[in-house]
Amino acid sequence: MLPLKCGGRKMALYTGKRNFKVVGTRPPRPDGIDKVTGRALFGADLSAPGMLVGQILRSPHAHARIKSIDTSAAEALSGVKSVVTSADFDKASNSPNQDALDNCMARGKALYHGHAVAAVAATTAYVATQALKLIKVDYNVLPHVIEVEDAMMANAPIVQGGRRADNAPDGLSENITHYMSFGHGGLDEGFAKADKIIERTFKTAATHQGYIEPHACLATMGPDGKADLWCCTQGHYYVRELCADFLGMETSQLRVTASEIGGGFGGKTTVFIEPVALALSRKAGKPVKMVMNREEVFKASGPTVSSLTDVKIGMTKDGRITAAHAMLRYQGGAFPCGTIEFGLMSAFAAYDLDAVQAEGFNVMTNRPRQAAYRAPGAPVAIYPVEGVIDELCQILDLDPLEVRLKNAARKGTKSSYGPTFDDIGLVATLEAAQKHPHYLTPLGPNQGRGVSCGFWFNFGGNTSVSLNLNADGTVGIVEGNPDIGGSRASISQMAAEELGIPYEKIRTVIADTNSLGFNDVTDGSRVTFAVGLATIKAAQDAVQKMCSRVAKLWDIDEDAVVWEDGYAKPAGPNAGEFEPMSIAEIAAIANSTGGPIAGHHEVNADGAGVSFGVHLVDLEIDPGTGQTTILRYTVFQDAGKAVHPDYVEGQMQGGAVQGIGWALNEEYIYGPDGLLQNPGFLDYRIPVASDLPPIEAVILEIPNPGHPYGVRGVGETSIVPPLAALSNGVSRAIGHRMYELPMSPPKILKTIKG
Amino acid sequence: MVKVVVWGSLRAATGGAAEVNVDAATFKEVLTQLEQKYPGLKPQIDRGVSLAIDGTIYREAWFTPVKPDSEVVLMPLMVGG
Amino acid sequence: MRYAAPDSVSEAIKLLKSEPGVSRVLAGGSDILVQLKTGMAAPDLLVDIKQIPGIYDITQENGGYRVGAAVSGAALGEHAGVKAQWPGVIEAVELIGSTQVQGRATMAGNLCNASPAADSVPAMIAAQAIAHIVGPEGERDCPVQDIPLSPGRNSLAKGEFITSILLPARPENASDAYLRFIPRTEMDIAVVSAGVSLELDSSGVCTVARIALGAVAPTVLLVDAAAECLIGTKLDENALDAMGKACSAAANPIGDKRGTIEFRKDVVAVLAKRAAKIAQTRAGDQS
Amino acid sequence: MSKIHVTTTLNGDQVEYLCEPQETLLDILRNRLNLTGSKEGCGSGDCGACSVTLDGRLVCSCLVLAAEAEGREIETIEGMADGENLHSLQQKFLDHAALQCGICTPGFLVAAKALLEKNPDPTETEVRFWLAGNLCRCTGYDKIINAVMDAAAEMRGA
Repeated sequence: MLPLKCGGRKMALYTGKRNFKVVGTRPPRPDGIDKVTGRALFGADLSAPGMLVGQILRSPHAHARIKSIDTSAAEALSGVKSVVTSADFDKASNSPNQDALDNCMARGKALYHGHAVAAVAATTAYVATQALKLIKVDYNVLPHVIEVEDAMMANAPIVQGGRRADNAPDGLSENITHYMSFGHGGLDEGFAKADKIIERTFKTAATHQGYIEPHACLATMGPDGKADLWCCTQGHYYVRELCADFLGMETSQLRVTASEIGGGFGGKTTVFIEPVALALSRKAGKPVKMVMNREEVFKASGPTVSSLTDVKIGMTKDGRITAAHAMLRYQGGAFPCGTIEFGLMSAFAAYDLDAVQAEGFNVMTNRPRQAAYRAPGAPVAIYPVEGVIDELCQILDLDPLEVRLKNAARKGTKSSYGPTFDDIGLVATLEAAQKHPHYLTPLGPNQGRGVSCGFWFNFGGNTSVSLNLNADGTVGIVEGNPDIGGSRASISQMAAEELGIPYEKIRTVIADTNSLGFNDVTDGSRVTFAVGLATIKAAQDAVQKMCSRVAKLWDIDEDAVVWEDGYAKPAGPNAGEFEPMSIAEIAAIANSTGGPIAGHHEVNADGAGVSFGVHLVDLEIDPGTGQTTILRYTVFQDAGKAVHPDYVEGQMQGGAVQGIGWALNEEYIYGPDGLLQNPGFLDYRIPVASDLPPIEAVILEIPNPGHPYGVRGVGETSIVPPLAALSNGVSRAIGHRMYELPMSPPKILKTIKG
Repeated sequence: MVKVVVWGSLRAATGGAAEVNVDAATFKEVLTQLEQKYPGLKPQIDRGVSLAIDGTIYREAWFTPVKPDSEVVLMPLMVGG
Repeated sequence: MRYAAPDSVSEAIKLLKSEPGVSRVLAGGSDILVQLKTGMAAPDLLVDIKQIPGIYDITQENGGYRVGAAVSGAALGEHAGVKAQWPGVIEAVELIGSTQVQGRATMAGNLCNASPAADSVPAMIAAQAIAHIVGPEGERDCPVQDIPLSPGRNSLAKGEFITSILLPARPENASDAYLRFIPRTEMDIAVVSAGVSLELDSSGVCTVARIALGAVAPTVLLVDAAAECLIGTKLDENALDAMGKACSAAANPIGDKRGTIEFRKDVVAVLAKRAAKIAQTRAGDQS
Repeated sequence: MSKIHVTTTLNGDQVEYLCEPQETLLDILRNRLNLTGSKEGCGSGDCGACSVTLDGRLVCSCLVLAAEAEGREIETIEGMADGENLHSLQQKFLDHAALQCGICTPGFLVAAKALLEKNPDPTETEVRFWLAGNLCRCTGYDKIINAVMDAAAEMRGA
């Protein structure tokens, strides 16, 4: 590693190739043994003495005014200790928080099938279930609206009044909460230059993140207003903010501890049951545990937007895109939802375009409130764009990768959402795909090959890290982002790298909200980037302190001590002759040289660096049944520096399979009554092991200039390309284009039969 | 003066201009100036915005310097994911 | 709810008969436990029949096999004799649920649950399987197709339950096959299914055919018109096409979240033809 | 509602508990016996996170009544390692990074162990179909399959 100068350094951003010792290796994860032996404690795994069981009563209607709620019979039932409704919560301090609260507990109106209406805490689950049956809710059932195109119509049932976007066009429903557009250049001139222009309409269904662990929490609140909350979440600081707001508490009085988290994918970035458990606990004066069942998970948490999108693209005979336009319509459930912004900004991000516009609406419907899902908004925006490009390639008889390369965004491209790209990896991923044996393998009958690009922004954000030097020279790292896919390993690796000590000498833990400064939610593929960056800086802070102690010991200038491979050394011959001191030696005498040594860093990190991916799929369609068999799948992704390549590959593979599910079978199915028909794993069909071939992951390391090790977020981009890759593959296999997801067998068979 | 690019649907607030000039040397000054010169932008700025400065997206970094020749692009606040 | 695990048939019948409220029989539990959890079923008494002697047995009987009511799919699939004689029934039973569900689910339970999409039922009907029923009025044998009445309802009287199912003997040159369509490769309920049982003569001409279709009507359909298309043929393309058309014509499915009417009518023909070919090959391989 | 007394063998040890008729084996494992390694992902036998073996047969413990365990032998994830020595499958899951969040991991391990006891030399396709009742949403299954194949090879060699 490069020797670090210890005095007054500024954070160096990426400075070119370096020889990593720990970063880039594949050590075992620190939580591994606990997770293979069943010891790891997830949301539902903690219990407290005297604990009650909390359960929620949910709306049987898609849309209904709540005229009254009579909880007296439930309260009278033996074993029931508290009952709460929306009346038991404070008004939230701002509009987004109020939406989160109203989603946790309906206020005045039930806005979707499964919307929480009341909750009980009782001595056993059996009593709680009986108590729910005794709560009498008098509903006035209202007309409902489910599909985005219906909800936009002027005469549509109004989901929530007063939420209409200021700039929504006249003649459309009050359900429109956002209208936005992005882009540059003259579309008319652009389309005039095209040899071929096509415009197509695409539809996608709402999907669910499908984490295997249902939402779960254990809340304890005493009469003194102090509370503790244990829960599975991607962001316990945000849980604290929301719960404190809804319960009228000061933040310091609520300590939130994040359990091990059994998957989130964006769906555990807000609250559902946590404030309810706290309110029940406050009223009952006892700990309350709440665990959603799977039906509740589907009905009341998570889903993505569904969409209806028109895309128009003009292309020259040789494959240059001359102009591109998209009109996106998203519904994100019964509350305003900003996911449309990401969709609009990402739709054309992969391409270098002179004339481009993406405009779109978000519309409210009587569905559950949308929650983020891996690259929120991007998969359903990029799917239609990649579909139209692929269809143009077929019409113009052009190679789909060639065309994408010809139009690919690269360093210096003015992106479709505004900024000019720095170093990005799209061209590298496309070239890697072109050269890969997968792309050159011949196809058999009823088989098709699909290609798609994908993109995600990646976030940085607020991050705090403490790095504590122990007396034996080992290091404890305290960070505040729930580890959703191996981040404790990669954080430990980066600390080991920076300190120059073995990985095994470090243990990284996730702190509760009282034990460390604020951290943003684990989202936007930010953790390895931002927590990694803060960890490196915390390590540098500790190194500086260690060097300073050594300088005092040697009685030389602080600047004359350098840090190399875990040792403090004299900077050069002029600094004097001293035996290098190891971290363990420095730690052993820390109490005598000034006290404990710890490094810290707090930052709102920027410079995350965008990420691109290209997916290739070979598939075969059974012409008799319309069933799709995936034969081969390869993911190419620009990962920046891969800190722990196993987990980078895991993100690429896992995202790809979620995208495959989205493309083929997953969907929220509603009946004409507005009720969700498939709230379970049986009929919400996520991919199973036998549905899939091996997923090959090809990591390309195009360093992110904004991170000292060149790290980029890798978690989200991989869910984006499968939607179009599969759609394009199926379309090529059957000789007819598909314009709707999921491509369930009945739809494919119908398309085959014309 | 710094040139700031605003996205399509905000141009109603800038008299149709895709680019506006403000007298600013930092992230915060850009926003303050935008609000003052184009009050129609204030609701969006209050809801939250990011600024892409020379290709890097900054979410809330008030003191980030902006040079006269910087490429500055107004973007929605990047949250959730 | 009360739970009882009697150790004799007579005790089980007595419990079931004397229960004034709703009673249900528990074998593998893969349906009833889900129904309990969702509130779809709320019996007052659950009678676990798995302590009854012989209930786990598979025995040879007159050249066929008698399969106890508590024999799980996994256990049945391990029985080489049944598998050789009735490969279609075995493959149908093995398609019920996951490996985990296979550890518990039974043919008898699959039958009594009376779902039109039950995997083992078309294969059993094609196989002319006979259920052995015990009850307050004594014992009786009943063809399996007479047990499901409509989705979720069966013909067993109060106090009755199945103790075993007989898969009868087969002549030479006879075999069966079962295919179902699901959107994934596992873990789904059949969208459409077809069980085909064939007997061939020494020259390969079909002499007996039974074709049973699942998930295309309120109960499994045994389609004689389809079978007739195969009898007297060597299952040439024309015969298979005619059989497929007869299946589509007989199918009277609903459209729901699992599949459209059009899809079910189309695919049932495809599956019946494919299953018939497999059964033919298996029967031919025996000679 | 009177409780039922059950005596059973759990991970080799005799265990007694009282259960209510509607309680599942999973409820008892998690809430009464404090063995929270078996997870409840769906409660309907569709995810496999609660996999255990009952008299050697792989089952979903959410689809077994606690009362049914009388006189049976139950093995859970907690009984898989021999003291501080991990089972080959557990070690291979770590070596191959076959887990991300880890919630499905106990179920996969119990199911994979049952497979290798029945079939020590499965093909990749056999592994994929055997494990189709275990849902994983993080990994795309790739590394899980590799880990099981590698463990099978190691166990055959050992």
